[in-house]
Parts: sequence; C-alpha cells; structure tokens
Amino acid sequence: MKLRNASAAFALMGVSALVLSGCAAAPEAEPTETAAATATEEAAPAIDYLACAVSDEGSWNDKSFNESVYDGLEKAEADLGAQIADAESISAEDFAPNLQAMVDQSCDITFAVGFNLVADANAIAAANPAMSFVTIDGWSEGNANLKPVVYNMAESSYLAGYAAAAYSTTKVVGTYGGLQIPAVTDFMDGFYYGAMAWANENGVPVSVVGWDPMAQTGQFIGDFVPNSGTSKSIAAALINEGADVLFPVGGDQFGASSEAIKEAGIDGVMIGVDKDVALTSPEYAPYILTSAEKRMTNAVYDIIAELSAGGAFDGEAYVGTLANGGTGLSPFYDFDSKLSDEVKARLVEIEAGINSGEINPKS
Amino acid sequence: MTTSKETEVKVGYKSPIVMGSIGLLTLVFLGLLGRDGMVAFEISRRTDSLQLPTLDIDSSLLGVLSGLAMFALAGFSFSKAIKNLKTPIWVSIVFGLVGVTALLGWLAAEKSVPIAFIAGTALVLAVPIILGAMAGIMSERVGITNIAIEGQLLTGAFMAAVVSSITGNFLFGIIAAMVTSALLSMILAVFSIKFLAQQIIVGVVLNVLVIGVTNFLYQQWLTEDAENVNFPGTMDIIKIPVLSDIPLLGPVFFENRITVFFAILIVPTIWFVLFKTRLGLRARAVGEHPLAADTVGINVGRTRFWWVTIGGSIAGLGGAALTIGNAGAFGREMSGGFGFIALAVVILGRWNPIYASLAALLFGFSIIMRVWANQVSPGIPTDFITMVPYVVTIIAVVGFVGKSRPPKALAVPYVKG
Amino acid sequence: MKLELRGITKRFGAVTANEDIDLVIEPGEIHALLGENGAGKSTLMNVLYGLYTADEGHIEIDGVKQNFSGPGDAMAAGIGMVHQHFMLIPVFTVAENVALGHEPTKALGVIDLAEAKKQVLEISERFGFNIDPDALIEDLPVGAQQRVEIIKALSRDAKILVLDEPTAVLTPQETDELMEIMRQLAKSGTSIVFITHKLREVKAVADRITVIRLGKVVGSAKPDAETSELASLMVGREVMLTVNKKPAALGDVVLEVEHITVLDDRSQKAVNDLSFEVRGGEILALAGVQGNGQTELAEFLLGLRKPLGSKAKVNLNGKEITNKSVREVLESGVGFIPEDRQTDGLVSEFTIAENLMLNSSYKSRFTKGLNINFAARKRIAKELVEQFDVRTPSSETVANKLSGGNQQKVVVARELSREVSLLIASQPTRGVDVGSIEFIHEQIIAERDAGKAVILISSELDEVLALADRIAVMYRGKIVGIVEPNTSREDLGKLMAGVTA
Amino acid sequence: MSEINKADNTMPQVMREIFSGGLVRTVISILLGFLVGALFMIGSNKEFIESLGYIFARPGDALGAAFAVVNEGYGALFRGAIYNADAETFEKAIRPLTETLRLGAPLIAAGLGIGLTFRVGLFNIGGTGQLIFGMIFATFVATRLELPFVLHMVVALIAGIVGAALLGAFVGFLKARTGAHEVILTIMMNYIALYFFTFLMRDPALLQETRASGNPKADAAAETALLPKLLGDNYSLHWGLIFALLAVVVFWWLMERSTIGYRLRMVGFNPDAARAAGINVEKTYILAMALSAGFVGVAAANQTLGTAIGVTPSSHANIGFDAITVALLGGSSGPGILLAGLLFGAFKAGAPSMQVFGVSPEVLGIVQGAIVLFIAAPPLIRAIFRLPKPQTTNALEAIRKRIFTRGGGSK
Repeated sequence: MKLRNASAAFALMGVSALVLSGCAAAPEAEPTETAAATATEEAAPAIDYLACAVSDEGSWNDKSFNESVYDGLEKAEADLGAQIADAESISAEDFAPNLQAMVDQSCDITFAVGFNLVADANAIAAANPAMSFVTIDGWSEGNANLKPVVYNMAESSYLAGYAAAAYSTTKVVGTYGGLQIPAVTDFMDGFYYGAMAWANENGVPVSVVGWDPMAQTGQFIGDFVPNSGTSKSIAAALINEGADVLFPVGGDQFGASSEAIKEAGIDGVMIGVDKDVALTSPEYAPYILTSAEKRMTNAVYDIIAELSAGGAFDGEAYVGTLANGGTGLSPFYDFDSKLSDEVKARLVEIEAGINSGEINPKS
Repeated sequence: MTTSKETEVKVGYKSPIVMGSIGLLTLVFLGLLGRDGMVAFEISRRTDSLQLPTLDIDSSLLGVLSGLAMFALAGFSFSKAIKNLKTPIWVSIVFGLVGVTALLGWLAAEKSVPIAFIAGTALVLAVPIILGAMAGIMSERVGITNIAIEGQLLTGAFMAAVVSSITGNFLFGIIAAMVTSALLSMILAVFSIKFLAQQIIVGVVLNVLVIGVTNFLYQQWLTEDAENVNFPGTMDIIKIPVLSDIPLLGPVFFENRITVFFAILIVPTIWFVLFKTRLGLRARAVGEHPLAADTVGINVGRTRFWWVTIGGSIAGLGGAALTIGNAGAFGREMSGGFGFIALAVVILGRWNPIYASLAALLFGFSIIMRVWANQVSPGIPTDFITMVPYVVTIIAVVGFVGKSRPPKALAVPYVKG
Repeated sequence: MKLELRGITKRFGAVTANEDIDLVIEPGEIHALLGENGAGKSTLMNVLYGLYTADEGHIEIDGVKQNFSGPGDAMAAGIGMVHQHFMLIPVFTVAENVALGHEPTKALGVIDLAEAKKQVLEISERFGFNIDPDALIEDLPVGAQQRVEIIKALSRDAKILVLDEPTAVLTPQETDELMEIMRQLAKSGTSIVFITHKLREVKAVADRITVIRLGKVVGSAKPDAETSELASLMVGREVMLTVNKKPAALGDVVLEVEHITVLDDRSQKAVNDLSFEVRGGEILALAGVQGNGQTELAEFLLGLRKPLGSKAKVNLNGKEITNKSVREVLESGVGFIPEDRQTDGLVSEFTIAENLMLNSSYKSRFTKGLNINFAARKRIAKELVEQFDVRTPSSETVANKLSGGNQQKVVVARELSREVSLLIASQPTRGVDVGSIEFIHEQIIAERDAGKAVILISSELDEVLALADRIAVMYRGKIVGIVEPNTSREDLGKLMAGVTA
Repeated sequence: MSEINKADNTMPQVMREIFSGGLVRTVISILLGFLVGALFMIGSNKEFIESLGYIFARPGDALGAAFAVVNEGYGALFRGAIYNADAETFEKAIRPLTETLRLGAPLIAAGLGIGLTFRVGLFNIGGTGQLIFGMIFATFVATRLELPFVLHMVVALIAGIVGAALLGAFVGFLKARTGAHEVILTIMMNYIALYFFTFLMRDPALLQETRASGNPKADAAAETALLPKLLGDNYSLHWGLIFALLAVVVFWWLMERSTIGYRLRMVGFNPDAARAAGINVEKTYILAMALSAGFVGVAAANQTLGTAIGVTPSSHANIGFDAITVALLGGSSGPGILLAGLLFGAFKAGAPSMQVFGVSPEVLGIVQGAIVLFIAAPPLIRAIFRLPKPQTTNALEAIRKRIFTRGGGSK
C-alpha cells in the first residue's frame, strides 16, 4: 500500500501553478468509480489473503534486494488479488516494531527481508507461533512457523567472476560490499573464485581487489545506504588499483560505481546484483556487463500463490540455486559481442559442473 | 570580575610536548617497530601517458626519518616556547604533513602510494567541509553561532540533485541549492537577530527540521521516481589547459568539477574580504563588539543577516558538491555529519578561512585514507584511522587553540533599547 | 552648532528613565549634565546618539528637527560620543578603530590603511595625544584608549562631543589632562556635553550645569554655585556627609596580609607586594581611583585569585588562609559584598530566599543532609527581609524584580547574617538610592561596633571619608599611604595620583 | 527605577503566569507542529494534487482529500501509538501504548541528561557518544560476565551509567581544565565513541558476536542480564520504563530539592556569582557533565539490556540527538521531559502503523522539528498568538541569556 506518487512534491514546489490551473472543470464522473472500474479490468479479483513484508535498512526502491521482494508482493497483488502491507526499516531499531506491526495487522504471511532481520524474525516467530513468517537470507532457530529462503549466491557469482576476468582488459577486477555478512560475502566469494578459475584455465594472472576470502578481509561500505560518497570512494580506490570490472554487492550502489567509472575516464563496467539490473534499471545498462541474479521475486510470489490457494505452510528452507533457477546469470545484452563464444560456452559448462557438484564455487 | 582567572603568563609548553609525543610514537611504532618493505610513492597517475619515476623508500626507514623530523619541529617549537613565543602555524602544518607521509608509508609497505589519487580524492571529499566551514566562519565572524551547517549542506545536496534532475541543467541545480540554503540560513539569522533565540538551539532545531523534510521527501518522492527526480549524475570535469598538465599538482588541483574550483577560489576571496576590505572590517567589528559597531553607524542586524545568509548559500553549494559534484544522487541524510565536522574545522582553523580549509583537507584525507588503507593493508583497524581527525580536533581545541579567541560577541544576541 | 532636546521621554517597560527633558547646548560651551548614578543621564545621551529611540519628544540641531534612527544619523549630524564603556574593538588597531564606519578605501572596497593612519596621526598631533596608530587597543592603557575615542569622534568632524562619565577610570592627573583637552576643544568651537556625578570636576570645567534626578531635569546652575547647593539638587535633600559613629574600639588583629602580588586578567601585576593589617572594630578603607588593584585585591582576599610568589601570606584570626579556596575562606569567617552585585553578588533569576543561601549551601542552617531545608529557609528569609528592610512583596520574589538598593540589601543581609569576623565591602553603595545608602552605611558601622574587622573598598571619597577609621590609598597596586580620616581631599587626591608626601 | 515593577493588572496574575509560562506555549507549539506535518502530508498526497486541478469547480474534493489524508495519517499514528480500536482483543488494542512507553523510556532518561546540562548552562550535544560508551560498558558486563539474575542486570545497568558518566566527566574535565567549548568536544567524542565501539564489535576477542564475521555486531546479552518484561511476554515493555521513571524522580529530587541541584542551577544562572559564593565552578562543570551522561547511561543500559539479540553500531538509535529535542520540549524539567519523551516515544511507536496505512512516517521527523522550532523561539509564538510577555523567568530563557554568552572556543 505504499504511496506511489511520483509527482508528490511538485505540489510543494509549484502550488501557485496548480492554483492557476485550478480553474479547470471537475471531472464529470465520480473519480472513484472510474478508478474502480479500471482497477477491476486490470487486477485479479481481491482475495482474502494478506501478504506482508518488512524491509531491511534500504528502501523498497533499492533497485536490488528489497525491491525484488516487493516486486513479488506487487505481482501477487496484481495476479492473485492478494492484499499486501509493508513497512520499510530506516534503521536496525525499526526491525522489531515493523514486524510487530505486521502481526498486529494479522498478516497471513510476513516476509522479513534480509540477513539483518534474522534475530528479530526468529523472536517474532517464537512469540507468535500461530502465524507464518519467512526470513529471506536468514535461518530458523527451531521455529516451525519461520521459513528460511536462502540462495547459493556463490554459484551465479562464480559465473560472474569468470566472465569478469575474461572481459577485463587490465585483468584486475574489483568487488566491495555493503556489510560484511554472509549474504553479501557469498557473492564476493563466488566472484573471487570464478575469476581465479578463469586465470587458472588461461594461465593469465588475474587479481581480485576488495575481497580476500581466505583472510576474510575486504572493502565494505558499512551500510546499505544507496550511492553514498563512501561507496563512490571505494569504487574509485578499486579502479585506481586497476580494476575495470566492479562488482558492488550492497543494494543500489550502481550509481556510485558508474560515477566512479565515468570520473576515472576508463572503459569500465560493473556487474549487477540481485536483479537483472540492465533490464530493470536501464539507465545503468551501458555499464552493466551482466548481473548475478537472486530471483527473490519469484520465490516470494510462489510462496504467496501456494499458500493463498490453500496450501499448507511448511518451515522447510527454500534454497535458490542455479539448478532450480533461484539464481542465475543475466544475459550480456550489449556486451554480448565483447565476450568470445569460447567464454560463453565455457560458462555453460561451468554451470553444469556446479549443478552436478563437480565444481565448488567456494573454492 | 570576569570568568577568566588565568594566572599563566607563559605561552606554555603544550605544543612542543604534544609534538614530541607524537614524534616519539611515530619513531617507535611507524619507524623502529614499523614494517619492512619498500614503499613506492607514485607521482603520476596510473592513467597518465607520461609516467614519472616513483620515489622509493623503505617503510621503516621513512618512519624513523619522519619521527626525527617531527622531533626537530618539536624542538623548534620548544625553542619558541622558551622565548615565550607561540609556535608558528606553519610548523603545525609541516608537522601534520610529515605525520601523514609516515602513516602512508607505514600502510603501504611493499606496495605503492598513489599520491595524486589520494590527494585529489581528499580534496573532492573536503570540498563540502571547506564550503560548510566558510559558512561557519562567515556567520561566526559576525557573532552568530552556526550549528546549522549540517542542515545547510543537506538542503543544498537535496536541491542540487532534484532540480538538476528535473531541469536537466546543473546550473539550475546549483542556483536552487544556493538559494534554498540561503533561505534556510535566513531563518537562523532572523531567529537569532530578531527573536533573540538561543543560537545553538536554533541551529540544532534547523538540522532536525531539514533532516525531517528531506527524509520525508526522499522516501515519499525521490525513491519512488528516482529516474526523473534523483538521477542528476555529476557535472563534467573541467581540465584547465596547461596547468592540468603539471605533474601531481595538475590532476589534483586543475582537473576538477566546478564545485572544487569554486572552493579553491572562494577561500582566498573570503580571507581577502574579511581582512582587507571595508566589508570585512565592519563584519569583524560586529562580531567582536556589536555595540561599538552600532555606535559608528554600522547596522548590526543587517550585517549579521547578510553574512549569515550569504554564508548559507556557500554551504548550499557545498551540499551540491556532495551530490552533483561527487556521488551523483541524493541519499538519506547524506551530509552524514560533515556540517559538524565543518564546525570543528572552523575552530581548528581559528576562524581563518585559509587555516580552516587546511583542517578540512585533513578530514577529507582521513576519509579516503580509510578506504585506501583497507585496500593496501587489509585487516588493520581502519576505525582508528577514521578517528584520527576527531582526536586531532580535540587535541587542537584543548591544547593548541584552546586559548585562541573566538569572536567576542559570538552567540550573544545584540539588543538595542 | 546649537543642540536642543525637547520634551524627551524614554521608558523601559514600567520604568521611566527620562521624563520630559529639555536641554539646550550652545555652540562652544561645556555643558555639564550632573546627576547621581541611575538618574537617567546615560539613557538621555543614548537617545541623543540614536542608540535609543525616544518615546516622546524630539531633538533639534540649529532649529531643525532631527530624526535619528541610529548612531550613524547622529554622527552625520555632527554628534560624537565617548561612552563610559569604550566603544573600541580590542583586537583592532587604533587606526582600524578610528576608521571603522567611515573607512577610506581603494578599489574593490579595500581599506586604505595608510590614509587611516594619517588621519589618526593628524588629530593625535594636533592635540598632543601621542598615539601610535598601529597599536592594538587591548595593549593600550585606559587613558590612551579614551584619547582614541576622542580621536574617533573628531575624525568624524563632531561639532558636539558627549563625554559620558569620562573620569571614572582616570587618575586625578589624567582627569586634569582631560579637562585641559576639553577646554581646548571648546575653544576650537566644539560643544561638549560632560556627563558626571562628580561635583569637583563640574565646578572646574563646566560653563553651565544641568542637574538631573530620577529622570527629570531638576534645575540648572552656574559653575560658581555652592557645592552643597548642587549636591542637594542632585540627591533631592540635604546630604549627610558624615555618618554618626562612635570612636573605634580596637580589638585584636583580625587580618594580616603580607607581600602579596596578584595578576589581573591581562596577566599584569595588579597588586604589587602589598602588606597591611586590619583589627577588629575598625573600618579600613581602601581608597583610590578605580583600576589601581582594588578589585583584584578584593578577589584575592576572597580566594578567587591566587597570589604570585612564595612570600605571600594571609592570616585570618591567626590562621593561615593564603591559598585556601573561596569556600574555605568564606567558611572561616569572611563576609564579602562584591563591587558588582549583578554579576558576583546575586543570581538574579533566583528568589530572595534562594539568594540568601547562596554561599551557605553546603552545610548550614539552610540544609538538611543533602536536602535544602525549605522550611528553615523560608523562616530565615522572612526574618532577614524584615530586619534589613528589603522592600519586596515576599521573600519568594525573584531578585531581578527588586530595585538596585533592595538587591544590595539582600546581599548585605546575607553577608551580615553569617558568622563573620571580617567583612569586605566593595563599593557597597554603588548604584543604590540615597535611602538605602544610609541604611547600608549604618549596618557597616554596626558591624564595626560589634567588634568585627571591616575592609571598605570605595572609589567614592565621600563614602570613604564618612566611614573609615583608617584610609589606605592604593595606586598602581601598592598602598602609597595610610592616613587618618580627617585628611583633606587635596592630600588624598595627591596620594591617589601616586604623589607621596 | 527604584520601584518594584508593578504587575500588569489587566489580567489576573494566575492566568498571566499560565499564558506566559511554558505550558500554553508548549501546547501551541505541539499543535502547530502537527499542523505543519499535516500540510506536508496533504501536499504530497496524490488525490489532493489531482483535485487541485479543478479546485475552483469543486473545492469539496480538495478539502475532502486533504481531510482524508490527515485523518488517515494521524489516525494511524494514534492506533500505532496509543490504542488500536481495530484489534480483536483489548489486550492487543492497548499494546501500542505499551510500545510508546517502551520506546519513550530511553528518550526520557537521555532527555533528563541533556536537560540537566541546560540547567547548568552547558550544552551536551554528545548524548550519542555517551550512550555508546554506556553501551560498551553494559555490553561488556552483559555478555562477558557470568552473574546470577537480577545482580547481573543491576551490575550491567550500573556499568552502563558509569561508562557514560566517565565519558561525560572526561569532557567536563577537558572543558574545566582548558576552557575548550563542550559543544565541539562532545561532537568530536560522538564520532570517536562510535568508531571505537565499531572497532570493539569487529573483534571477537572483544565484543563481537562469533557468527558476525567482519561485520560489527555484539553478542547478545546473557539472559540473566536482560531487563525482565513488565507486563508478561505478550508485551515487549520491560523494566527500562521503571528505570526511566526512577530517573525522573531522581532528577526531580536532584534539581529541585537537593543542595547539589541548587548549586548546579546557581552555576547555570550565574557562574560568577557562584564562584564568589565559594562554589568551584570548574568542578561543577565536571560533575554536571558526569551526572548528565549518567542519565544518558540509563538509556544506554536500556538499549543494551532491552534487546535479546545483541547491539550493533546503530543501536544508539539517535537517542542522543533526539534527547536534545526532548529536553527542549520538556523545558528541562523532570515532568516536562517525561511528557516530551512519551510524545516522541509515541512517534516512534506509531511509525510502523503509519507505514502500513501508506503514510510515510518520515513526516513525524518534520513534526518533531517544527515543534522544537516553535519552542526555540518563544517571541515568535507570542507574536503569532499575542500572548503576554512572561513575568517570571523561565529557566530556558535564563539559559538563553547566560549559557552562550560565553565564547565559542575558550573561556
């Protein structure tokens, strides 16, 4: 039910102009009726199922993680006619009250989005055993009513790392994260080992800056605030080390990364995370080599679809993998021609290898 | 009876003692117990076509040499103190540079130090602080405490991003940032001058208000329609012909966005106006002794109003430097305390635009230093590096500048019969 | 230029500071405006100078009605003012201070400092002031600062110069120099308004005298008028120049002070190797022109300032209190009436009762453990208000609603109701109405008669002569002489100027 | 000038005191604050903007839309912060109120701390840093010591208070010793404390939770150290509220009844007179900063021991800064701060509910800012509503006169 009013603050800035145009005639029909009529044409009939979500410290419009989940909710609203409610968390302090607000709304299912909410999600699930919850990127501490949705993100990131190493002209690739948490470092691990795999196969040394999986040290912004000055400084520092492919794992850091690339005047690219960024945020497409997708939208939609249709809730963990399509590498789009067919063919092989368990993306 | 019951006549030995102690720490920890390995100081940027040779030195040797140099400076300061003279400010500046060099060398053992990159980024990051500090100086020099720098920066950042996005023209964005921030400053000015409100409190309150309004609009509007209202990108980088080709100095100073150039120009300009012109003399008089200024026909209220307002517009540009001058979009509370740092910088710089800018550079430097240190020397506690400028500020406030005099009438409302 | 004030009335809230004042200043005359502290002289001059706007009445210059909205207008009209508290910026140079407001400039608004210095030197030489235009104001002695103020006014071609209590900070010699300057200025055609409450100076220099009391003009006189006549005009009744007191019954030595040197706020020696003693039952008056170390000495005795050097020694009733804290000094039996009750004597936002326990908050009749003993405080406050004749609706009234005299009575009541063996009274009747002066004087005498030692610090010769059993004259941080109270004013004046007999 | 000012007789004295005093002004400020917030809600509402297009043809639509959005927004706030009439059971319906109490508690405690410095003529802008220091100490005790229940909690609480007070005292010491301005010192200390805390939470040997890898996060407090629930497990309200209320009582006793408070106030009003009255003003500054931070430490303990999942660098939740507005709104008096803290606690408690109903809770930030802006300028409110000038000296106004008439960076 989030207000999506793009032109909202125009009112604040140009009230005078609006008042001038206020002489226009009122619409003939009752505006509510029209709205209702259009709504029925487009949306599925409303059903009595309330799906709710609480974000982590980032908005629903983060072009990434939280947005993926929210898209799933909206899809359920449009296609299934489910009711939805949501709350964005501004700080870690908001997690528990926001989750509680959902309980108060008697949500049929509540998604706690993000690793950072795991403790609060377990607490609220334990306190409300009759209600159902989903923790995304978290785990259940013995709560049968809390379903973990997790992803083997190292898998698609491994592919991304391989492609990045292959694409890079400097043979230096860089990555940085929002917070040093497993949900983030999984991406970075896969990226690192993927790049190393290319280096080993081709006998060309590649260096990955910004993350060292052995030492567990690397570059982190310290929060998931989109496109902050810090984010850009880190990107710039990675570029200064020679990196020409960036993999920023921290929600919407694409603005900051692309600014750093532009400013350095290099022919650099970045790799998207969570969503197919080139597609969902076309303004960044010229810089997006590919994206390591974490397809939460589908998972969220599927869960709502199943439950609202009368399916029984289970606390089994859902693990998104390359094999089940929960994760994957996006198309290269404009960059397709920049990668050799060999590389592309090899990516397919690697994917098969990962699926069969021959290749461990975290080594 | 005044509050000061000081019986000290002497300048004191604080400066040499502090300098000596830091020198000793440098000598021992960065030098004798330092890391081995060569450090290469890169003078050219890696992207430059003309690559000058790097300056190579052993990390621990550099620590030892720096420590000794710091001792020498401490000794010089001591010799001044014996003669009951203050330590000249250039000594502090050189001291700081030596310390920074030692730290860089220590961090980059067996690696290289991209001087141009670090210095250039430090300057860009310092610009909002510099411009915020100018707003602080302009307002404090006329006797109005300005805690609202944070709000001024945030306002500027917001307006620059939004107006540039909507109009597609950075100039409009800059103008909107400056004008809006000036309007905000007028509230501070009017409340302080006309309503005689507690200046620090008004400042704090304005910050709260601006954070509230920008957060609201950000969530309600900017994130919903980011492509149209919060996607300004950054202004083009301008290369000044010839000058930008100078090694090291060129890329750092002469290849920048307009916000940086503006900062480089405005600092000496404010210094000049403040200390050489009629306007400045009158402003300082208002800040020192408003009644005296009034008795010679200077309109105290009006002077305060305009200096605070114009200062605010400069801080607004500082805010623009955060968005269209660096990050490329507005983010929640993105001024992130720069306004408060600017306030510290004002005091650190003794209400002098030039010194304040140097102090601001220290903060800009520490930000990039943290990022870079994490890269060359992963695993070291970068939190401590980040702490350095704050600790330096405290040392300076309690030690070096503790006795430096703020404008006498600072924060005192001027009431006429 | 002829200046006329017509029917000036100025109110501050419920208080009328000036009421229907008419005043005419003829060209080239020295016109003295005589009145007690708080009579409304300074308010009137601030109205004249455009700092205050009159509620009623107007100002005419050469018959033309003026409408000053600020000092700038007054200056443009040819009025210059030397304020009681100098309007100089301490961190600016002489030239900058003189130029401020009408700066000579070059292109781009850049100040032409050379031109500014030239102006200072010109005027300085014309009157033999000997002022360095590059000196910082804060480094100059007060006399020189005053001359800078005069240069400032003259550099603006002032035709009328207002001098507000100009001699308060000067030695008699500096005062004489100033009067010479005034005469010289008058001769060159400048009118001078000379605001003062000192009769001697008025008689010495004025051409005409206007007396103000309680905000109203009560009369005018020629300088050859009788002193007593002027005085009675000023205070509104026959002044009692002497207080009835019995001869002193000297007791033991209460306070011994040896070799004390004290620095002032600017780290200059304000008190220089001073030694003296006071016995029980006597009033020792420390006389002298303000700024000769009396303030610092009082602050030292209270423990607010620490002495310099190791020879310093202070004994109270035989016990050493040299380096004790203020609290210890107070608790060992010292009562202190500070010279400025607004800053040091009272918390004006506190009630009378709260102010009465100001220095007894640790363990006293006002406390009960860590708690304030509210019942006792109320009772004591009520008693003291009655005993010391504080005119107030209640003892719970906030101090800043009291008149100056009643405020001072609160301070006196507080100090005298404590167990003290030594009372230090610094300017005890400054800014206090005549009725209260008399009352406070009686209280001080009563203390002395009760066998206590009293140190009276006063720059009012009348007060010193009326109360003192011995008079110690201070000059530049030293006692230049201790004399009997029957010493002539002339001899005291010489001592105050540092001329030892 | 020799007569006592006669009270204006046009209005009875009592009425005058009420109208000119803080109370009416505060209420008006709060109402105006809500009004400003309402304007922002209306201005950003889609239906309202659309109806503006034909406002002259059918003004009812615009008014209706405006009313609807304000009603919905503040209605959600009420349901989320006071009483949820939509809930099935009474038990659930009053849960919002308990949340308000829970979230208000640390604001009250910290607000008292800041208010105390106002009364002493200081400005403690370092609530955040002191809170963090308190959290460091409390976290250490709560996670690294093993003690039986109650004792563990009490020791952790005291540790929180001591930790905060130490930092406060240090600032006071620096100020007293060197004359450096406490505003700049406390701002710098905020950053230093935050980075120091982050450092501690990055190292498992210090305070880090083992699972947190490189992420700064502290271990959860031991169960023996947690603040027990006050109203059973259905409500998250815990003993933090009791401690906050105790803090109010202590504050009231300290400032209004005790000789210590008397001296603190004396220094606040007139340090020169205090000095001449034998009070060591420098020591008083140190004491005041320590006491102030001690109250903030109660909030620190609340933050640390009130959560079962361990603190992170952001657990200070900006309480240190919010406390400034709480203290301002509460007029630096114990009861005032209690009410102001509850109001801002209600804002925090109501925010999620507003979100659920589609109103951005960020509007409460505006309301908060607007309220204190009006509070900060009494003459403005007086001018708008033609209130009489105050007769009695309000503590804050006296501070306004006093506190910052000192220089910015030195004595």
